[in-house]
Amino acid sequence: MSYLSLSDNDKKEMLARVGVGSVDDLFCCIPDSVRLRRPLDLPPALTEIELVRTIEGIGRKNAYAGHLSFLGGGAYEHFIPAVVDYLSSRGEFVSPYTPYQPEVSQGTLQIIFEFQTLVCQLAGLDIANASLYDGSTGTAEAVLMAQRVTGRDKVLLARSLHPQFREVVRTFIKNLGIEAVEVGYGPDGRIDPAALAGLLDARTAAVVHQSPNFFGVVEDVRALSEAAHGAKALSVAIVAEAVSLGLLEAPGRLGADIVTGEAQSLGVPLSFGGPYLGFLATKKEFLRQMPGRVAGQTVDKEGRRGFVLTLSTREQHIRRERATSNICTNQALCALRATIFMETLGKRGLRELAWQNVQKAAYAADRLAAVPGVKRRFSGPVFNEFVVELPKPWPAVEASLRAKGIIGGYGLEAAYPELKGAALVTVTEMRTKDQIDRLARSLQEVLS
Amino acid sequence: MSYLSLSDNDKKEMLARVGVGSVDDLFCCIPDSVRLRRPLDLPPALTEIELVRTIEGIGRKNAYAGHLSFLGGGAYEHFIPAVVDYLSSRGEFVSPYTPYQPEVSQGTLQIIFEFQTLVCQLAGLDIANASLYDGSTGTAEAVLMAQRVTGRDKVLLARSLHPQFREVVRTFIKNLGIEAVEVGYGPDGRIDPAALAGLLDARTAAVVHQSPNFFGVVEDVRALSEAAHGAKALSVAIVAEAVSLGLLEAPGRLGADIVTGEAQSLGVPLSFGGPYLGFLATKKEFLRQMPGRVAGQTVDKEGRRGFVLTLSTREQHIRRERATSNICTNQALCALRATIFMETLGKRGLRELAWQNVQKAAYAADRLAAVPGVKRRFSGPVFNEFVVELPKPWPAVEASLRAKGIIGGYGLEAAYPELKGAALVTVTEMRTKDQIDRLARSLQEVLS
Amino acid sequence: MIKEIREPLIFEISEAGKRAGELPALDVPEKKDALAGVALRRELEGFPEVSETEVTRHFTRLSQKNYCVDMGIYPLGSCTMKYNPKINERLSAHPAFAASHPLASEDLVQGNLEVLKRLENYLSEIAGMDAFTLHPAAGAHGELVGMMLIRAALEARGDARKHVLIPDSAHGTNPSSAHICGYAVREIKSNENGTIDLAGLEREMTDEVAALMVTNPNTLGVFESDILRITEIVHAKGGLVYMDGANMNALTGIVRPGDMGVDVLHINLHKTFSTPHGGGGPGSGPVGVKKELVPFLPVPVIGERNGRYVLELDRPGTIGRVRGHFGHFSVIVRALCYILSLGPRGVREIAEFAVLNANYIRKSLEGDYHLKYTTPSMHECVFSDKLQKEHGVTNLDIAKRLIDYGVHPPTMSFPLIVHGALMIEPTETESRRDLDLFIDAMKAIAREAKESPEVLHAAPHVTYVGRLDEVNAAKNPVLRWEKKP
Amino acid sequence: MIKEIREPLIFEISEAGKRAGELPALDVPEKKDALAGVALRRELEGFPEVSETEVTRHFTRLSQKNYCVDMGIYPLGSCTMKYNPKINERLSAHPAFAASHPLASEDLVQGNLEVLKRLENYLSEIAGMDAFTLHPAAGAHGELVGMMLIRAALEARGDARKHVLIPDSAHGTNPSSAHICGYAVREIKSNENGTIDLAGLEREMTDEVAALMVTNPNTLGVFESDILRITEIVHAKGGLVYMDGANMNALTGIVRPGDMGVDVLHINLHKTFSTPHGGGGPGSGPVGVKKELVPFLPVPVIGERNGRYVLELDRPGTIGRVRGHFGHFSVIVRALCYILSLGPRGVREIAEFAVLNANYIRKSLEGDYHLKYTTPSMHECVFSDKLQKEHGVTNLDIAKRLIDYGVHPPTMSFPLIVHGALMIEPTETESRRDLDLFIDAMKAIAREAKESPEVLHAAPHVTYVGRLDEVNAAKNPVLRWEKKP
Ligand SMILES: Cc1ncc(COP(=O)(O)O)c(C=O)c1O
Ligand SMILES: Cc1ncc(COP(=O)(O)O)c(C=O)c1O
Repeated sequence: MSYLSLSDNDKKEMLARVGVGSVDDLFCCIPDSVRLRRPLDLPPALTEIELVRTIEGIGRKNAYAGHLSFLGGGAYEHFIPAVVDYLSSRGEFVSPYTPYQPEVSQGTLQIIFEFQTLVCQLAGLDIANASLYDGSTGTAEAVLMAQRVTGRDKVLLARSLHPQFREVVRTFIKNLGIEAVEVGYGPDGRIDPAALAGLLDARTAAVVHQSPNFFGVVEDVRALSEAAHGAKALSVAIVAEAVSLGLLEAPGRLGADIVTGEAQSLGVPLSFGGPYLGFLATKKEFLRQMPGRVAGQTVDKEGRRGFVLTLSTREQHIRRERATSNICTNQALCALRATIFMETLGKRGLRELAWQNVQKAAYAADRLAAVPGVKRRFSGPVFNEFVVELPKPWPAVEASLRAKGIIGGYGLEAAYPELKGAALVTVTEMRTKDQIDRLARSLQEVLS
Repeated sequence: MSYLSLSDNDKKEMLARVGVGSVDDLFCCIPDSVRLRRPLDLPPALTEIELVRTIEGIGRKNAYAGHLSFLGGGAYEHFIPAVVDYLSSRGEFVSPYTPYQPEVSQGTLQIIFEFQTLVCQLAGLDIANASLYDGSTGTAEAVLMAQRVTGRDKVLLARSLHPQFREVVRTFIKNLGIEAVEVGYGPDGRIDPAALAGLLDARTAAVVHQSPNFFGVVEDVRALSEAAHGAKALSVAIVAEAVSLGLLEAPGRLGADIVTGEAQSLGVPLSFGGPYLGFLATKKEFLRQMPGRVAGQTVDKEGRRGFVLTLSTREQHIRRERATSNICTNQALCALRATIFMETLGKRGLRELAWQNVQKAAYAADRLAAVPGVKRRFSGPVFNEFVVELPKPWPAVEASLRAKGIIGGYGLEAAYPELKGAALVTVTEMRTKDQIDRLARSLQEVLS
Repeated sequence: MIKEIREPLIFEISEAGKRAGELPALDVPEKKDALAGVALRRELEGFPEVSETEVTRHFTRLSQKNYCVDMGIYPLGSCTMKYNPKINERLSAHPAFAASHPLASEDLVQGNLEVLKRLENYLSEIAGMDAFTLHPAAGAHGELVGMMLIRAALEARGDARKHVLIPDSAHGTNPSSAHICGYAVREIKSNENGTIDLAGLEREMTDEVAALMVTNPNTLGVFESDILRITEIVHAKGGLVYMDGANMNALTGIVRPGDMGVDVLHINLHKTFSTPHGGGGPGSGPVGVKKELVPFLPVPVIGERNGRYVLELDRPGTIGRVRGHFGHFSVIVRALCYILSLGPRGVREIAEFAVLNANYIRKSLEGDYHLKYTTPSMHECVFSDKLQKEHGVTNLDIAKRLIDYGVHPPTMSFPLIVHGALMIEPTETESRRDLDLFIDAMKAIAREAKESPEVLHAAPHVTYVGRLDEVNAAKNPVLRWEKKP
Repeated sequence: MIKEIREPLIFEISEAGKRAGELPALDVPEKKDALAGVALRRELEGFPEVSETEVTRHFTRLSQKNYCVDMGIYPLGSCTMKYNPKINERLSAHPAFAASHPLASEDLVQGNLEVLKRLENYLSEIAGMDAFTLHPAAGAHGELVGMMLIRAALEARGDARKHVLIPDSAHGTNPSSAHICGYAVREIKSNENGTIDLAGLEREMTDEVAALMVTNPNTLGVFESDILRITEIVHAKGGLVYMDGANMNALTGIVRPGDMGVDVLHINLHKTFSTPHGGGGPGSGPVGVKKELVPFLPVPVIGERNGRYVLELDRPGTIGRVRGHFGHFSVIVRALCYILSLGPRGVREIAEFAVLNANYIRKSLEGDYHLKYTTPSMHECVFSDKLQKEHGVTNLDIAKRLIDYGVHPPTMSFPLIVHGALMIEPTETESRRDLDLFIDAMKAIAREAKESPEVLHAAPHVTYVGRLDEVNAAKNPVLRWEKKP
């Protein structure tokens, strides 16, 4: 299948105008010694009919589809209204570039402006950017930002922070002389306040905490922020399940200086982990240190309101190595999906969505805890996921559940050796009571 | 799920402006005795999540999906490029009304104009309308048109014409004093010329023939048209498989006065029989007698080219009972799909598509004829379907094939008692050699 | 986005050798002589040759030259241009339905048959009829089928009859459909309320008359308050009552035609039940009947036999087949989705707020535009250009000027009993803001009509093309592109 | 469609009590105290309340305020705005992929892993590298990951080094990425051909220098003909060569960076491999490496063990995780579809016709616009506004005026070595007609610059808004809507 739009005649006439005899002559400036003189070793071209057969064939190799899944841990199966898919698939949104020419990009620009507003409202902070790659890189950007703001070179990472987020932070700071120290959790699954107090010092740039944390437990963001501020460090609140912000108090209102994380939950498909949607909000005073693009409101000569990308002096195409971040292309189309999603559910819808997640998880937690041998690992309040401890090793339990067509949860041992035999069970609004009961029944069968 | 856009406050203020106390007061003019004073007996409202579960649940009750199908007979499984689905699903095409306001409907109008042009090119005639409901009603409209043109009251219908088309014609003419007489077919599956000659007379308004006919056999349209013209009757050519026009000579070039039929093949999904796409083309001289809407080219005051619905004096909203047809809403969106489809495949693509259908069917015919006990019923040349005769009753054979996951064809006995044990087997470009071989193998197993 | 951009015809950008939509290489041995002796064409003369890029741009740009419901209020009277829910588009295109073949045997398509049966049942409940057929492809087709049913019923009584009565306010398809059913049409005049004149009806309603075709609410948006008396008169003379249900949007859940003495009616799924108009179809015009007419329904009829759905073809009384297969199935799926989404209360709210919105507009514009009939309005109201005519401004000028204000014009072509009609139907899905947008535009235009009529004559000013020469289009019809010689 | 229509912010049309996207009633017993003691918000202050009709109209109208590839030529230099095939959109959204969870165990997602592995292999063949990682989320992320790999490799040699050399023509992300990787950036000047000055390079290339970041073809669209000598110089001093592959569209199937001595490079799937830009992402910036750097690749690495795909996490040398999960999977599916569709010949034709189209434009405009560097162009050409400046017309004026002609402006923000740059990249999917449309517009503007410069200063004239006050936007930033007090 070819996507060229030139006829043979076009090619002939164009070569003539360019003044070369053949297409090959156009590449004269490439040293002959390295020219590739053989066809690339790729499969033969496919027509659309064949491509569909091939790709759908590969898709059928994903056994996942057939299963009832209780996976979460930073990627959530939530309801996506049909309007989100329809509107976000319009060519006018899919096929333009970054809106560098505002007069022909007002659609994209206004949407970014609405997205920034919605993120500020969720975060309870003054300003937000147009998006970052995802929650993990967003966390890393927040750490670098905290260093720029405070001039300090040590960050405290909650051990209850998403393991992948912690790994990515370490990868980013490795070459920058920033030290990362982990803060443990207590029996309630929350950050251990004593441990935190012990680690905070004059070198600490930020306390990085996540709520709901990786165990699904809601942290006491106010207390954590106060502790951080007590040491003149920033309180960096990570949100890996953005739906929770429909119900939980805005972290900014609880003292967080930077709120960043993953907004996949807001209308972005699971899609095996990407593309997702990083976001970052902070206080006005940190504007010049904020990474990533922002859209701002302005007017044209006739005073008509319009929107533009602004404050680009923070960015690499002007600041080059002194930019606040190297990010250029971000997640515009995912931010569009989230904007449509949030505006569709709206004020009451998003709150109700969050509440239903809490309720389904609470019901599931009670049902599972009632299964002989199953224990809740942590006592803290949870949003839409919780950790269970099992009498048998998780891999065995997981396999037996799988045999019943159920993916029961995510084993924690790999990321938390100290949590051997524990698993994270996630229950969103998409799981029905029947499905939850089926999980409980199956687990009971598996364990007895 | 509600699609209203009024807030409670809106409703209050609007009622106040209207000057009524309650919504109920708006219906004062309805006799109280007949007002419905109970809720309608309908299932409780579903949210989008529930609706998806319900409808997909109903969909799963269609066992059809799992099968390898060789069905055709006027409805064909053809390749539909993704551009057709994407472009035809744009709200600007899906959600407007008939283009009665040309200045804000140039998109739809230009597309109708392009569609009319493409239909004329396929049919080999001067003019075409914007569409009719489907092939069956199109055939009926052609019969009524032939009566208006010739002032005669008898039509000859080929027995090889789609049985449903024949039935619909009879339903339409029943009350109009038009007589329909059937013309039989010969051993080659084509209209029997002698029989035709015998039935043609001064009362005959039209000879209605289909090519490829319901047996998949290509008729000799030139001979049929000459015969019709010999009796000053019109030659009405029906096309139930529009893809065939990519290869077969245009009926208009072979003498047909009216070419009408079903264009589902051109980018319209099978969708259990509808909506499909009727089309009708004819000669300039019959313009005033042509049923259905037409778009025409004109200019605005600045001389800019534009398109409008025209010649509406033929239509009911002006002519009322003397209109050439009562059709108002037609198949605009299906015509759009067909237009995108034809322009995507283009000159060479549509011809190649037709040729591949011929080849796959030819291969299948040979493979099946090689199965012991299986005979080709007709000797005439076929396009993409053919009739086989089996040693066992079709229902039994069909059932056994079904058990192997194959829908082997369409039994003809119901429509053609004289073709007991015969079935119509359709093979489009979507069937691979492997699938055809599988059919042959399975049939052999079933019959041995 | 850019007014100046003009989009050529695809034929004008075609270039030999370009293509999209390629096919796989033939995987069976090629039989060159497969069609020996058959007349083949040398080539598809005039067919375009373009790339997929060009196809996508062509239709994307063309789409941007349309106004549509997805852009704003579309108060086209009698057309019920309500919002078309996106989820219904997705579900109707689900492969389980979209890929299923109409000739597949019953047991392979039980889901499809359930869809049909469910909608038949729900429509029967909503319209108060005993049965429905979903075969008709659109409203006009429904009218024709309905009249065929009436004729069949009367013939069965041995009393075919010759005439059909139709009010002068009726839509053009009514007389046309009656005519194609072999009936002679007698028009009955409306009274000063715009409704059927009872005296006139009694006079006209002879035993030669097969049926009355009534639209209720009628095309003025006025409910025929005498409907019970009307149906009584017709029945007394042995006639049957056909109701054009195009305006059902005013009645859902409030009153049922079947309870008013209607014997046969059609409903437009593409109006009342939110299936998209698609720029002129496909629609769907299901027909509902009372018991007496059930035997005559078109085949196939969906039956139920011990828990499974079956296709009944052998029905002696049937008028026969009226269209291939089972009607506009994917449209039917959408309508089913809509009813299931709304539920009993939601279906009632259709009528409640369609009528509230229409009356809100009527009340807001009363001072500014002339209202020939002051009878209460249901789901639409019909103003005229009488006041503006004094300044030489016609309903056409008003309509075209509305385009400049970014809203779609009302219906002008009928009802014929109102000269210079402006027939306004907002539907229930409009927001207050969109209603006010329209109202403010109409008020502004009323002012402009007095102060600067020339602006109106020259309207629209903001579109890709100005007013087009329709007279010339009809006088010298150019109905297709042709290669310049 | 209508220039005048202005679209409010969603917050400005919100009305208490409206809603769309309703949820099913809770089907589990409600536990009111489930979050007892947790700080909850009273309400989502400021969040909008609108109906689905309003959402659909809001975004439909907003979409119509964008220009896009689906509308016409988009010759934005360095961005490779080619056509995005529709089938790839559909297949990447297929539930088998779109609904699969990233934490599902390997055996449940073998199809997904095959997608990743296949693309890694195909990219390795196309770029001539030994391995690829698909983790990077975009080009800049790829640069960072690439530099991390280089640093890790050098540290493993026990020789971390301090500096990175970057030509002055490079894209801003290059120095920024090197900086975030902990390197000090040294800029090297371009010579009169716009390419790397060998003498300068030899001088700068000390054993303190970790790497050279070269873009080839560079941002002038000029191929670094000395590339073999360049990589030799860097290698001789123990440094590594990083190539910014943003301009790979000029090379596919013609020459492979790996064969030119490049050690590490990134490719933009959202440029060379036709995945849509989405108004600014998501993109994907896979990184290719030579054997020496394979041990350091980010985890997880997709391995193959007896016929099945596995995730390798335990790799001692790895730089670690650079992003959650497996990169931008749905973007990766699209790129795979594209390569499978094109095949060996098609992939080569990308470069062939991207370069032909660019040279066609260059040749056509040479007389009209100034070309600072006359070195042969590959896939793009960079003119400047030098000739127009004489009439007081800048590249900004030219860009804005192009909008009036219905085409998208070229890139102006870089390369910084050309003042008033007009960086034009048509890509291979453009038709002759679209190329000529752009060329004719540029020529017309060159004339206007002489005859009526004021028209250019005031451009654009056809858009919803005119030139916007960017200075004020930055001086008094308004970055969010706020309720009027
Ligand atoms: C009152 C009335 N009756 C009948 C019809 C015809 O319906 P359709 O266009 O679906 O054939 C219409 C269409 O506008 C109408 O308004
Ligand atoms: C030459 C060059 N390098 C790097 C980049 C950055 O790529 P991305 O925007 O995907 O991060 C760009 C983007 O335009 C570019 O043109």
